Amino acid sequence: MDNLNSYLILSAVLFSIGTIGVLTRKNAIVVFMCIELMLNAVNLTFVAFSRHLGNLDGQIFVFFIMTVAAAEAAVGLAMFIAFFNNRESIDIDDANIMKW
Amino acid sequence: MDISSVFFALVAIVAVVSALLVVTCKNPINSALALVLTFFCLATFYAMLNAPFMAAIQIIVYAGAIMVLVIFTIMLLNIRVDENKKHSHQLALGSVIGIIVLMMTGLVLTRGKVSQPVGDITNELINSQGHTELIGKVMFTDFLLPFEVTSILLLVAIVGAVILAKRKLS
Amino acid sequence: MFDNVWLIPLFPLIGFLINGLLGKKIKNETIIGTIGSVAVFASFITAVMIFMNLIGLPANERSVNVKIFSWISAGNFNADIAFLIDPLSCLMMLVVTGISTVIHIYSIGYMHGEEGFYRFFAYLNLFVFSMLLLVSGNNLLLMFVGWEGVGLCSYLLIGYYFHKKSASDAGKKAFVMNRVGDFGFLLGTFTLFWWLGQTHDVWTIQFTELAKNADLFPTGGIVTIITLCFFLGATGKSAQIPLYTWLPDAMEGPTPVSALIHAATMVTAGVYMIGRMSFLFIRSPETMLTVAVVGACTALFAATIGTAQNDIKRVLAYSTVSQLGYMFLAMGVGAFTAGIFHLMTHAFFKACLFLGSGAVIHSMHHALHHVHSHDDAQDMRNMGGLKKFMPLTYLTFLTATIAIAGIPGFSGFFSKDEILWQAFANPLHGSMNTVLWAFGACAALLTAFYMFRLVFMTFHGTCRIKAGAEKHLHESPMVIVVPLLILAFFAAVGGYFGVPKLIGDLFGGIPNYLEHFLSPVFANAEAYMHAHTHHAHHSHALEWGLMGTSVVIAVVGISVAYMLYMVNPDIPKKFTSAFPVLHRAVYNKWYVDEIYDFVFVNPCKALGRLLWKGFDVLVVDGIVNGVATVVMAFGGVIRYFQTGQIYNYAWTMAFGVVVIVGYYLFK
Amino acid sequence: MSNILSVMTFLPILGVLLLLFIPKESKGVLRSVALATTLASFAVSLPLITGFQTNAEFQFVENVPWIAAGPFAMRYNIGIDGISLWLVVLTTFIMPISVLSTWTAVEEHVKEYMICMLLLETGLLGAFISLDLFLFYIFWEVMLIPMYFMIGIWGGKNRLYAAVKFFIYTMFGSMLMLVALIYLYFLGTKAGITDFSLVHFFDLKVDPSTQTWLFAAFALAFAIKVPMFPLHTWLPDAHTEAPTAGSVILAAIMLKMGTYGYIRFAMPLFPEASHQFTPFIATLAVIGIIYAALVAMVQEDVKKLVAYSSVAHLGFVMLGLFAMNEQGVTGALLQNLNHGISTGALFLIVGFIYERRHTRLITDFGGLSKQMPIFATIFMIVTLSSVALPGTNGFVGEFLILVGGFESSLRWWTIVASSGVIFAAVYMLWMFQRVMFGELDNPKNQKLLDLNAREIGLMIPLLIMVFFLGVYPNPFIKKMTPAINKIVAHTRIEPVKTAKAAVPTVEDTAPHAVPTQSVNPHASQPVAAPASH
Amino acid sequence: MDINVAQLFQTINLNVIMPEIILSVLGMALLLVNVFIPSKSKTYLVWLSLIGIVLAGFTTVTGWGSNITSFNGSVVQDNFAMFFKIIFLVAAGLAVLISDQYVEREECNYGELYPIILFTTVGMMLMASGTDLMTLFLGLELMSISLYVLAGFNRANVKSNEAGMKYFLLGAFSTGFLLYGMALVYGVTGTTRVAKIAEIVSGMPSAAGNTMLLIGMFLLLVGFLFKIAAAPFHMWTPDVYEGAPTPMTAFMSAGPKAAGFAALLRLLLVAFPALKPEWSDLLWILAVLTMTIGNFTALRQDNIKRMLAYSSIAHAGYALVGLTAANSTGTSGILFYMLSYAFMNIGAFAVIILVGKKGEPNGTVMDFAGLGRKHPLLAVTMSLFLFSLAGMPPTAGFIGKFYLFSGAIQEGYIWLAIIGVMNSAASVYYYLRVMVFMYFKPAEEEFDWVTVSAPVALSLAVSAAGTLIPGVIPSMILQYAQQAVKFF
Repeated sequence: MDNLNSYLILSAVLFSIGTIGVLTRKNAIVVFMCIELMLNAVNLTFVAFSRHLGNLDGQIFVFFIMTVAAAEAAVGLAMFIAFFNNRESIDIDDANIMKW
Repeated sequence: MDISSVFFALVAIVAVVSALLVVTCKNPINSALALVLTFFCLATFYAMLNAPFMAAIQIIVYAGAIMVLVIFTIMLLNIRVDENKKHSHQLALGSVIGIIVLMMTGLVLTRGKVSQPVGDITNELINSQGHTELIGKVMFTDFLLPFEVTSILLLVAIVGAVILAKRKLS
Repeated sequence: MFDNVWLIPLFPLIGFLINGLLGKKIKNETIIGTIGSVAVFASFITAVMIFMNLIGLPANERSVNVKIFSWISAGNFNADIAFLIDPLSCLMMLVVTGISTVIHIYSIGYMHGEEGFYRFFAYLNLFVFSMLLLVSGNNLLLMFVGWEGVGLCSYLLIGYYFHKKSASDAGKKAFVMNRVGDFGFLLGTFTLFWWLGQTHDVWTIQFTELAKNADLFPTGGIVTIITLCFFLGATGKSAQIPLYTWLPDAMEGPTPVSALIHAATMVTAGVYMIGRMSFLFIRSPETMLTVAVVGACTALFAATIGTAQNDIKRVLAYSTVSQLGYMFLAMGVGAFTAGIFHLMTHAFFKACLFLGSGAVIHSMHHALHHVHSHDDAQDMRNMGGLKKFMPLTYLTFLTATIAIAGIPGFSGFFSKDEILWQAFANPLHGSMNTVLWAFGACAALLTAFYMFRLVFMTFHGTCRIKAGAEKHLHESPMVIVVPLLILAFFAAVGGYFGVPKLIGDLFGGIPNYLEHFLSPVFANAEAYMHAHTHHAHHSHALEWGLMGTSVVIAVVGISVAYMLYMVNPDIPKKFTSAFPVLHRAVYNKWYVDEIYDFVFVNPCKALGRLLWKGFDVLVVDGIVNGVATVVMAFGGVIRYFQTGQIYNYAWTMAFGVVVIVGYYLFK
Repeated sequence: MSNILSVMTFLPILGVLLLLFIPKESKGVLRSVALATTLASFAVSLPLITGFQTNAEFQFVENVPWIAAGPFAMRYNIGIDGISLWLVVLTTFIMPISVLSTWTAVEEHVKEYMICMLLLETGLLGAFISLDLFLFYIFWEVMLIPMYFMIGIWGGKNRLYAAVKFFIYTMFGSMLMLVALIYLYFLGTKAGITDFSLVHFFDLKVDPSTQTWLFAAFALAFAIKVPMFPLHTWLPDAHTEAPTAGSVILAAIMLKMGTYGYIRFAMPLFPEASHQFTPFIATLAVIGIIYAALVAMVQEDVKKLVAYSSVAHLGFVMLGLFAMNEQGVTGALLQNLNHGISTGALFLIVGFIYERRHTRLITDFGGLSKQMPIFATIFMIVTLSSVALPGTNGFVGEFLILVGGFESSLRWWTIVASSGVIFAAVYMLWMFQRVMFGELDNPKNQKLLDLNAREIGLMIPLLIMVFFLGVYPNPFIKKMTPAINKIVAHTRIEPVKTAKAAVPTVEDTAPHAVPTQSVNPHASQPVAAPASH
Repeated sequence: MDINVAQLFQTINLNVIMPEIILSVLGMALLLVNVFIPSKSKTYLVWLSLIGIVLAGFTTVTGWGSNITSFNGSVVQDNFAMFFKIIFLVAAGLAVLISDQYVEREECNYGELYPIILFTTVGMMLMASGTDLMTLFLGLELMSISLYVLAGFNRANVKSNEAGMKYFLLGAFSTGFLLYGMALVYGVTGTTRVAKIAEIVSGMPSAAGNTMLLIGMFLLLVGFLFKIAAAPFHMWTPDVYEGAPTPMTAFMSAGPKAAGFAALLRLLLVAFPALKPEWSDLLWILAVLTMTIGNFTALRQDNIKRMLAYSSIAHAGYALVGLTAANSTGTSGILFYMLSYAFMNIGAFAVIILVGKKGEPNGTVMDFAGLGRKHPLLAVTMSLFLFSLAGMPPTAGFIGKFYLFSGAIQEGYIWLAIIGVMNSAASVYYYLRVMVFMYFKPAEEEFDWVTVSAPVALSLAVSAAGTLIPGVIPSMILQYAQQAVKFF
């Protein structure tokens, strides 16, 4: 089924772009957004599969992923704020007190 | 090449370009806006996949809630432009790994064997019963427990956000 | 009576325990000395009674094993604490206890006032105990106990003046050299035990059993190996080449010790052992030849050194080495009785000589002490003309000297002459006989020379002691003189136990008591010898001729000594200045000690140090610590992968994913 | 009393509990309680000697289930036979002496110190009486802990290095043994063995190539503990740094664990492999004897010297064990005891002078005989026992070992090893000379006090044993003999049939193996011959 | 497709998730209590939580032996799940006990801490009992999000912030892979139910040849391997452990690791046993890598929390050895080990908390200098934990390792076992190092008298007992572990 494959390829592309973002960006919030991008790519895969398979489990899964993403966003952003409060920055470069 | 394919291609291009923008924009706000655009594109795909409920919550939850939160945070923290200093090795290495991931995923998808349709959900059923209802039925029967767990998850997120973000009272 | 044989070693042991444990408390020298002497004397009496009982038995039954208890038994190895009473052990017991008694008494006087007087007597008793164990043990292992025990006592007594480094060095040297010999003894025991058991299923180390099975042994081959091992043991204990160097050094010990251990008893243990194992030694012509050659060489070699020594005890020490060489020569040519005979006579005259020298030294020391001189009390160059100060000592000393020089009528003559005759006439070594005899004769010449040199330098001529000291020279107390007299008496007449048949016949058939007495012990060896060698008949004329020759030799030696040291004392000096290298070499004992140091001692130390610092510390610990260091370094390196940067962590994760996914993809 | 072994082993634990409730200030009470405990343990162990039936069976056995989960079944299975009997008694005998030896030397943390001692005793005893492989391993490891602390806390200057080295060195070896142990167990389960009981594994036929590996793993662990050349370097360090009691226990008992391990486990479990490794191990043992002697000769520290002498002595023990005949093994086991007594006493002696002078350098001494005659006498006796003078204990063991070695295929090794008797005399006497003889010229030594009553008192039992074992070792040997015969018979490869059959298989399956006895065919032939079998 | 409500409720057996319910309800209640009782001291929350935990534990234990699925197959109550629940409860209980004194000292005494710990526990429990990818995922996320919060809990502390951020970003990143893997597995099998996946995979003619399935399975593993800190997904561990508040570190090291293993075990042994040849090779390599990296790096750490972090990586490696073996010995070993690890590691962290001073919660090894003299009992306890971590008998750590390595040997992974024990021997060094400081070195400065609050004392006692007793009589626990893994 061509259609499924195009969705899958597209999601793969998006997933990879998200990965690249995580690996290259320095702003924590942007990194977080890239992770969201990855999750969305996964969502697309799920939905595409769900449609292909003819059951709704994948879509339910997407629903939960979204919820989790929301929860992560709340906690993550709060964390960034806390970090910013202490360090006046949300560059992940600056999160380097602990090493070795 | 029928019209839906063309439409798919167009939206896909928009999605990819906007995703790339997310990664490349210097200004986090721009990244965020590009991400919102990507979300919209995905919502479009969900609709095309005959999953209107997913498309709706994609926009409501992601574009509406999460991205607003993100943008709010960016504004709150008053972050303007990303770093001036370049980290070429970081960029290079990250890109290389990302591209490898891409190629591999492609390979996986093309080599893999997807299961034959197993469920009884067809376009007709969705059209007749309604997507939301179908989703609801499955969610509150088969996946009741996960659904309930999400409530605690969100509670934790709330409490956590409160603890983490609260300023010290001094 | 025989069952009480254990009393013989027990008495000295008790003496040792009393003196050793309580001596410090007792303090009173007389009591200590009496305990020590009585203990040994009690042994002597017991030994005499045993002897009486033994000669009461028929000759072929004079071999009694007395088992006390089983000592070690593991598998087919069995060693008992058990004693063997036969003519040889009985004779040895008599000699040992007898001479010991005399020397103990002497020591009471000689050691008077020494610090650790009790210690001395304890050690001396312990020595007698060990020696008795050595000579009366009925198996190799018990003999070895005594063997090592006497070595220990020798060590302790040589190092008696332990605060003197030279003394403790000498003690250690004696012990270690003995150990080298013991190593041989052990190997011999092992080989013997193993071979006999393995090939003939006779698992024993008991002498009588071994002798009974003597015919199982082949000629040469394994027996040569076994006996050579034992002989190595003998060279260590009896100070033969190459292990003789400890004995002259052993003179660091008090003089009674030199007399008892390093002249009369312990050093003859090797001879005794060969006698005990004669049935085995005789079965290896190679070993017999080795024994004879080593004995002959030692006799001559030590004699040469003896000519150039100035220390009175050292001269006697080299003389002892030389005389021991004689005994080995005798053993080597199969004249076992002669060897034991010489052992006995030597015990008398050499003990007498040592004790006499002790009396001299004692006196000298006393005199020098009075004038606060640091001159060496043992150096003959400081003596001279002592005859008039200590006549009795002189007399006894002279008797013993005559005996050792081989003047007819004195004990040494009989035994030495017997050895020389046997060396010449015994068919065992064929053409080597003449050479052996020649060596022996030369040694005899030198013996006569240096012994009389000693007498002349010490007792004759002018008194060279530091001015003012001579008035302090005086005869020793009776407790010292009486033992001298006893020993001198035996030195004079001891030879009549073993008068050669030739002379015996001349005087109306005086029997050779000793030969008769010992013959059961050596019967096996004799029989073998007779069976395996062509017994050439030598004429009586030849025997008389050789006897005459040896007398002449002795006289020549004495005359030369008289010429050089009495008539014209300048000649030795001229001689030394004419041949400085030779003299220095002889004076320094042919540099044998130095060679040993160079070849064995120093390399061992260097090797030890090398192995320790080089191998242990550098290599083994180096590897151990090196591994630790490498691991730590590795840890130190990989911890720097942990950069603290989130994107690095993310890369690593992604990289891991990529590698693993790649692996599954392209597998 | 059927559980006499348990009582003996765990009595010290009781003592520990008691000690916990005693305030640490009352040092005298602490010491007394510890001493009383060890003495009680000794007293409990005495009936073992009298009650021991002279046969090859394990006696005083207690065997109850302990762990049963999954494929494993471990049992609390303890008992002794002639091999372990004397080691057990040696342990209980040495412990009170060790406790007494540091009566005054240890002033700090007395409580902890005594607790360590008591724990150590339990560990040691437990290892000797375990008949369950797993139980053995537990005790084997447990004993490291208190010893580690003893070295580390109460040790000398370089104690840190020594303690850690000791611990990790030993741990390293025993870890591989653990792997082998588990592997062996699973081999056993395939053959129907259902628990870790040692006796079950004796009859397990392991194929030779597997044996090679298993034996190697066991042997490594034990070799480190023995210690065999070249794995001995932890020992001098540990000994030098440990407090007196630590050294005594280490030398007298803990090292025995290695040799005991060989005879109890490695050899009977893997007879073919033992034969295969014999030349290799014998070579190391002999190298150890000579090497350690040479190195000991040039040591500057008395304790280090004694430590190296231990290496040499245990080389003899190893040689005796691998002679694999009755004399050799008897000698080795006897030498185990002897070494425990002699070297234990030597370390005590070193402790005495260290306590007085706080130095162990040989050059700091000299002429002590004059100042300390009693000490000198005792020292001399112990030294002589250490150089195996006949009449002392050392001789009997060493002699039997050499006899056994000579009768076995290890003849040439034994000849070389015999030269060790010379070296032993050299280094021991030289050390004795330098410490005790000569002028008393160091002013610090001139005020030394001779041994006090306590010190003499704790040496006397050892001295008695020195002579008793030297003069009348047969009672000891007799109790051992049946067990030794059994093990020797078990370990021996049957003369005619398997000797021929085994050699090719060994070579086929294990080409990497060290030279087998085929190297020395004429030597191995007679060994198997004795008609007694 | 009508819903028969009665039928629906028949599939729901609330007993199955009773412990989760108890903890959740208690958590919510505590949130409210915390709001309405304005007490400065929050110790009462500790005891309340503890009551709940004990109650939950009790309900768990009573179900022992049952095997009930509920919620239409998305969750199960079996011995395996229950054993792990006990582990989580132990970890949670101990974490709760040691928190109070710490947060008070560090002035971050927010009452929300305890509910979050309880919610984390709920998440972990779902990971152990979930039989649906969604349940597993949500359990994982519930646990993770709570842990992110806990890591960054001391919000005024820079290190805590940093730890939280690192954990969050990397955790979310790994979630991405996890989800992608789930998606692929879903695509290949058409279901998210573990049992069904197993059925389909084992029915596939060439499951090993289906790259998508393989990769899906592997990416699925990544998410859990991340949680158990297996190399190369371990990088976050040292930083997060170091930065997080110490009680949270303790909790994090014991609970989530166990939860990760619970999920891994269920997935690998229930869902993908057919692919064992594929994943066992991978785990072999990962186990070696994990052990080696963890141990070798730990050798060079001065910071004690960081050292224990590396050590916890190493311990994950040991447990992976058991997972590689995948037989009952190895898996029961994992169960036993995780329980023991909870006791010994949290115990060790408890001592670290006591030794640490206010404001400098990151003690170095040197801070322990002289502890043996000043606080012998504390030092002995610490030594016990360290010996157990090092795998010395007679502690639980030894028995655990014994079973893990035995499992590997039983399956023929001799070299893996050898590498394992060698690592174990190397690890002794750094554990000993702490003891070296405690006992062999004098304190550099005057040592303050350590105050030990009642909860901490209790936790120490429990940990010590839990470390020592199973070491002496292990079958007490091992037999339950055996029963728990029987169904694999």
